[in-house]
Formats: sequence, structure tokens, C-alpha cells
Amino acid sequence: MLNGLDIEGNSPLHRMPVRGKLIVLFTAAIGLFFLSDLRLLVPALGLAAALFLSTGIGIAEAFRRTRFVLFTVLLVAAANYVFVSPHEAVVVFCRLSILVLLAATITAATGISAFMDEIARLAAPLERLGLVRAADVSLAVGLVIRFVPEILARYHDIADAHRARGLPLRPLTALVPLIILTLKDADTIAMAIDARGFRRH
Amino acid sequence: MDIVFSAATVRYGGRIALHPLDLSLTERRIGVVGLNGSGKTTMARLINGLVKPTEGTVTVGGLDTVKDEAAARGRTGFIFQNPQHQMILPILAEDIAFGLKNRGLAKAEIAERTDAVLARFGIAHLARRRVHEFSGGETQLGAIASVLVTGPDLLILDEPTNQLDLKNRTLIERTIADLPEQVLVITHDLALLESFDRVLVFSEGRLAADAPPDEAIRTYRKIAAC
Amino acid sequence: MDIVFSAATVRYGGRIALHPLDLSLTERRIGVVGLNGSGKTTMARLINGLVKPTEGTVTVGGLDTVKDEAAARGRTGFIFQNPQHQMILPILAEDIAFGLKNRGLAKAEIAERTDAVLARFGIAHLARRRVHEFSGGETQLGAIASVLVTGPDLLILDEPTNQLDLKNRTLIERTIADLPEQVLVITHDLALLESFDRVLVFSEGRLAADAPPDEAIRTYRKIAAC
Amino acid sequence: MTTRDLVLVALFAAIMVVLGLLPPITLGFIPVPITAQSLGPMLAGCILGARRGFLSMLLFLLLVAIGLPVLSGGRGGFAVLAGPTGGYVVGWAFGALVCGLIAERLVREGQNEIAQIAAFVAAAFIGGVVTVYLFGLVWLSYATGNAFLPAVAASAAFLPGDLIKVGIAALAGRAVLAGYPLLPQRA
Ligand SMILES: Nc1ncnc2c1ncn2[C@@H]1O[C@H](COP(=O)(O)OP(=O)(O)OP(=O)(O)O)[C@@H](O)[C@H]1O
Ligand SMILES: Nc1ncnc2c1ncn2[C@@H]1O[C@H](COP(=O)(O)OP(=O)(O)OP(=O)(O)O)[C@@H](O)[C@H]1O
Ligand SMILES: O=C(O)CCCC[C@@H]1SC[C@@H]2NC(=O)N[C@@H]21
Ligand SMILES: [Mg+2]
Ligand SMILES: [Mg+2]
Repeated sequence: MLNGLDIEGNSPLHRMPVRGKLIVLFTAAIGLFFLSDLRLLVPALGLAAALFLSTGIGIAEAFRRTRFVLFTVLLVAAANYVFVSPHEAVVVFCRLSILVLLAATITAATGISAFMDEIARLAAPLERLGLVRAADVSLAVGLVIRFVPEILARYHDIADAHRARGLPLRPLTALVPLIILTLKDADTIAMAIDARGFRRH
Repeated sequence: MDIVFSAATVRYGGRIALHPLDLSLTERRIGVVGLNGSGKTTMARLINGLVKPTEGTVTVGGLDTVKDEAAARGRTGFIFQNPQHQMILPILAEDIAFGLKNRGLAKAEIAERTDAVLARFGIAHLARRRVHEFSGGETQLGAIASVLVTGPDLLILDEPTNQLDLKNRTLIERTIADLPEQVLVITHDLALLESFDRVLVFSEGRLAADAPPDEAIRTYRKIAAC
Repeated sequence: MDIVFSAATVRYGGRIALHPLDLSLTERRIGVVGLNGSGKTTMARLINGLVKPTEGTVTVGGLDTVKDEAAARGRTGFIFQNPQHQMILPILAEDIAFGLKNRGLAKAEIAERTDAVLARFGIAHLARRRVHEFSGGETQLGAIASVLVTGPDLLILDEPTNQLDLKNRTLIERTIADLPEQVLVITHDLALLESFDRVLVFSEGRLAADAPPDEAIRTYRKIAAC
Repeated sequence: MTTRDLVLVALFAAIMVVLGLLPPITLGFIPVPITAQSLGPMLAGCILGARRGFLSMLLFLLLVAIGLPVLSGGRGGFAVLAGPTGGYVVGWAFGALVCGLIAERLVREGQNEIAQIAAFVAAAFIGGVVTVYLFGLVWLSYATGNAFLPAVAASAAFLPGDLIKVGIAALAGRAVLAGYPLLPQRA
């Protein structure tokens, strides 16, 4: 999900300012909370899916990006089915799926640099108070998005290293090298940021 | 040990990385060269089952790398293109011992074998050091030790002299020459291959040449000049 | 641009990595060779202030790398030993643009300069691609573009042909030869240095030779043979 | 803040995102899931120390707030922070802070391994469990209008999992200290 990867394109969603997109998402997140009428939720789910596809992402990629989260949404819904009621299960499923799709839509239609500009703008008032440096906050957000695939790639490296040596892959024996390898990468990246003058001192 | 590829093909997603490959390797010193992205690492990973053939089969000493995965893998050791990523525990001696512990050996034997392999590669002084602070040459030697300690019959090295100076390069070259084990080396360092028995040249996922070093290197130079 | 080391010394923890170095570099093509761990990367990092001298000073074009850190750094670009880790944002064009944004340029100028540098290195087709999917040669070129776009006077390359095949190696060699900027290259690939103006040989943290390529390489071979 | 600090803060926020890829386990009797993400603040505190650990969780909170689906199950947005689990999520930041403060004071690089692990266990438990539960339960009882006590009892369901996480964080903290030390140490 958080591959930080926008789909190249020029759809209305791509051109919409980041702030507008975030406001829509917040509003939806809060609004959906109060909504439990399936006559509204089901069409809304259809609309969210349509919006997602309107970014030009393509069905296969859209499914690839959301299947994992949608699976966990299904689990949450199943729990509601068992413990609460079938109606509540469908409501929860629609509510969460809509949010997932909207969030994924924004991810697909917004470049990382656009995100970071917006965050810098939001952080500017805090900078005036001397609390944070706005540019640092947006850089940090960009770095998180960069690190997620990097951590997953390192995890694959470590899994391969275990397999190559015929060792069973246990979460704990994977966790420690995973942290150390990514720490090492992080140090190199820190140096690159300095070398390229990404931060004004 | 016989390494046999029968119409082995690899696709990543839809893209083909290795076209159907038929090949039988028995030589003691096998080299692999080719342009970046030509499928060398993919081919090597097929041998120890890290990559599974999309079609066809690969067998090592008669064992199928898919059906007899664990047994086949036990017979090959693999040194990664970036061996730093293959050290699992942070202290060298712990990392070497870790591979043995999982084979259910007794403590005393683990210690003995660890010491022996460290001595064999002249790196006993590195035993308690942090692997992530090692220099390039130290990392390579440490990785070779941690792999050979489990006693594989075949050792695969993916670009082992990459970041090395002339001295460490010579050290690795000699280490490889002296290994009693069968060895397959992928490299861009053509001088390393001079004494090899057989050299494979890959190009765009296909075997472009399979010959003694001189001839293979000539073919490679021609491909690279295009 | 003048690069001047005055008794510059580097210690990590207590250990000395670079003994007091006095040196003035003005040539357009400067090479650096030496054994693993001999202090090459440390010396290069002094030039752009990534490492601070424990004692002594380093100046670049008259600017002290400690006192005028930001200004001095603005005049040098650095390509890391592993350039994959120096791409900070995941899409090449965004990575290149980000370096400019922090210099406070206008949007239109950023876009224009980004396009120009991509065209200069013939990698316009990579602009929207994910940097971590690049091949070795593509990564090197992308890193060079992302650094040169900010207009440094001096470019430092730390082992730029490490993982490259013959073809990509030649590409980088030509790219370096054609750069109008002053260039300092650290490498184990001796052929790369043949046309250079001046080559420094490091050994155990000291300058062991400072000569034209032929002579420097001879000294280096002698050191490596010990 | 050095650039290295900034990058480490971002890295541990990213680790939270990755932990969030593991599906949560929903419980019927309390509207709070069991999630792997509560390991994150313990790791951040044990490995980075108080300041950087705290900032990494704040950064993660920011990501949640701007609506990125970074909480387990692909959730995010202000709605979650205002919801029944919001107290826990905010508590993660203070949990990392407390965990780091304790680890920085108790753990020494020269100590023997057992002493280091014990110190990390104490830090991870007081920071990652006691502190987080405190924030979580206070907000939960307020948000759901429950009496305080039933929520406390119900949260016993998290304890087995969270104790395992304390153990993992302590072992990881000590291994990273041995292999790549970062934790600031105070007398
Ligand atoms: N896990 C993967 N997923 C998708 N594509 C892959 C993967 N691994 C390799 N490839 C692709 O398969 C092709 C062959 O890759 P391989 O690593 O075998 O090349 P190589 O000959 O070892 O190159 P190099 O000299 O750069 O190491 C390349 O185009 C590469 O991008
Ligand atoms: N951050 C660091 N902390 C501690 N020691 C370091 C650090 N960086 C380098 N060193 C040590 O300083 C010495 C010189 O290292 P440097 O990286 O300059 O060598 P190099 O000549 O570039 O070697 P290589 O050819 O392997 O890249 C080595 O002994 C190295 O272990
Ligand atoms: O994802 C969320 O909305 C927040 C979940 C908070 C879960 C709390 S954290 C402490 C305790 N341990 C768990 O495994 N779950 C709860
Ligand atoms: Mg390869
Ligand atoms: Mg170096």
C-alpha cells in the first residue's frame, strides 16, 4: 500500500490539489463513521472503486495493491459476523473498504513530492513557533515511504540467506539482521542526504 | 558433482529472465560471465533452489532442486553478490556457529569446527568482531567460511572480487584455487577465469557461449562491444 | 578548483584512519588507488565535509570544509561506493528535482534543469522509473545526473565501476572522460586511470605515491604484492 | 537533530508501517485489536533511545493523521485517532519515550548479556506495556463510555501477546547493541 508509488497520469484526481484530496479523505473517514445505511454504503463502495480505477491504475495493479488490506478487512468483517451480526459485518466491510480504496486512490494519484510540499506547508506554522523544521518533516515523510520497500527487500535478502544455508526462518532470527541491515542502509542514506545538500543548515 | 539443467526456464512476473536452458556441468572450476541483467545470478540461484524453474528441472548430484529441495541445497553453498546481506548474526563466530547449531551438533563440536574454519581462512582474529564493520575482503572471507563450515560439495560465488583491492583479490583468487570443493564463479573480472575448466557466457537470458576461458572471453568481449 | 589538505588527520574512535596529510590538488583528472581500508574513502569524504578532520584543515576553492561547510559542500558532488543508497526518493525525476527544490529554485526552473540533465546523460527514458529497479549501469548514470544537476565544480566518484559489466564500464569511462567538471575517482580498476593527470596511492592511511598514472600504478602493484 | 537522527526516526516509523502489514486479530469483547504494531514502540525505545524513539512514533502518528492506511488492517485517518483505540496509538509515542528513558539509564555496553536483556525487559515492559495501557485505557473508557474496570479486565487478553513482544524487543535490543550500537547511554 505505502509503496509511495503514484501512477503517472493526468486524470482530474491527479490535478486536484493535495490539500483537497486530504480534506475529502478526512471528511469521508469521519462521515463513514456515522453511516450504517447499506443503501448508501454499497453505492459509495462502488464509487470509491470507480475513483480508484479512474487514476488509470489498471485492474490487476489495483488488485495487487489492495488485496492484502482487503483480506484483513474481510477478517475484521468476519469477526463482526460471528460476534455481532451479519448486517454489522457488511457495514464494517463497506466502511473499511471505502476508506482503503480512497486512501489507495490518493496514493495512486499523488506524487511523493506533492505530498511533501503539502506537509511542509502544514508544518510551517509550527516552524514559526520554533518547534520543528518544516523541511525536515516533509523529508522524514518521504524517507518513510522510501524505507518501506527497502525493509521488505532486505527481508527477502535475509530469507534467502537463511534458505541458502539451509536454516529455518524464525521471526526473531530474521528480525535482528533485518534491523541491523536497514540501520546500515539508513546510515548511508543519511550521508547521501548531507552529501547532496538536501538539508539547509 | 553433476549439475543438470533440463529445459530450465525462469520468468519473473511475465518477463523471461532465462530462456530454456539445457546444460550439464561436471567440471571442478566453472566460470560465468555476461552483461548486467543477462541472467547469471538467476542461473546460479537455480542451482541451489533459491529460484525455482518456471518450467523444466534442475538437478544437483541427482537431486531435484524442487522435489528434494532441502537435500539438494545441503550440497551447495552460495556466496551472494553482496555478502554483507548474508551474514545473519552480528558477530562472525556466532554467525558461523549458527549454521551448525541448526544441524543439531553438540556444543563442543560446533566450537571446534568454527575454530577450524576460521583458521583455515586465516581470520581467527576476526572471530569476535562485528561483521558490519568488516572491510570488503574481510566480509568475503567471513562469508566463505560461514558457508564452507557446513561442508557443501559445491560452492557458488556471485562476483566475489567486486569491491576488493589487488591484494584481497589475489587472496580470494588463491583461496578459490586451493578449495578442494567444486566451484562455480560469476564474475566481471576476466583474469579470474584464466585457469578455469569451462566458462559460460550469458547474453539476454540465453547461453551465448560455452567454451574454455580464452574463447569464451573473446565471445564476451564481442557481445560487450555492440 | 584548488583542493588543499593541511596536516589533515582523521581518527575513528581512537584508531587513526588518515595520518597528517599535506596536499594540494588542482588537476582536472585525479585518481586514487590503494588497498582496502587504506583511507581512500576517508580522504574523499574530507573533501566534501562528510568526514571532519580530527586535526588540520581541508579547503575547497578556498572554503574551509568545517567553517564554511554548506558553501564548500555546494561545490563538490559525491557518488557513493554503492550509489543505490544515495538515491533518496524512489522515482528518478523526483530524486533529481528534490535536490534542486532545497536550493529554493522555482518550479519551472527545476523541471527544466531536471529534463536537461536527464537528456545530457541519455536517460530521459528512466525519468519516471523506480530507482531500485535500475540495473547497475543505470543506477550509476542516475546518481551522476542527480549530483551534477546542482552544478558542483568537482565530482568525486567512489569506485564507480564496481558491479558493472564491460559495456557499462566503458559507458561510465566515456562519461567521465567527457565531463567538463573536475573529477576525482577512487577505483580498483586500474585501466580507468590511464588517461588521468595525477594518481594518488594510499597505504595504511598515508600517501605512498603521488605521480602520473604509470608510475603510481607500479607503486600500487608493489604494495599489493607484499 | 543530525541527519542521521532524522533518518533513523524515519526508519522506525517505516518499521511501524511494515509491522502494520501483519493482519490484526479482532476480539469480540473489546473494540481493540491485537496487533503486531505494539512491538514498534518497544523496539524504537530499546534501539534508538528516548528522544529519537519518541519522534519516530510521532512521525508515525502524523502518517496516521494525514490519512495514510498505515495502521494494521489498512486503517488510518483522524477517525481512528478519535476512535476507541486512539489512546493506544497516542500512547505508543509516550511508551517509546519511557522505554527509551529507562533503557538509556539501565543498559551499559560493558555489562554481561543477561544484565542487558533484563534491563531491556524492564524498559520495554514499563514503556511498551504499562505506559501504553495507561493512555489506551483512559481514552477507551472515556470514548466508549464504559466504566474503567471492565476495560482493564478485558485488556488482560493483550498481555500474553505483549509479553512476547517485550521479550522480542529485549532480545533485539541487546543484539543490536552488540552488532550496531546506537542507544545513547546516561549515567
Ligand atoms: N526478483 C526479481 N524480480 C523481477 N525481475 C528480476 C528479479 N531478479 C532478477 N530480475 C531480472 O531478471 C534479469 C536477470 O537478472 P540477473 O540478476 O540474473 O542478472 P545478472 O546477469 O546477474 O546481472 P548483474 O551482472 O547485474 O548481476 C534482469 O533483467 C533482472 O532485472
Ligand atoms: N565510520 C567508521 N568508524 C570506524 N572506523 C571506520 C569508519 N569508516 C572507516 N573506518 C576505518 O578506517 C579505515 C579506512 O577506511 P576507508 O573506508 O577510508 O578505506 P578505503 O581505502 O576506502 O577502503 P575500501 O577500498 O575497502 O573502500 C579502515 O580501517 C576502516 O575500517
Ligand atoms: O490499530 C489500532 O487502532 C490501535 C490498536 C491498539 C492495540 C493495543 S496496543 C497495546 C495492546 N496490545 C495489543 O496487541 N493491542 C493493544
Ligand atoms: Mg548478478
Ligand atoms: Mg572505500
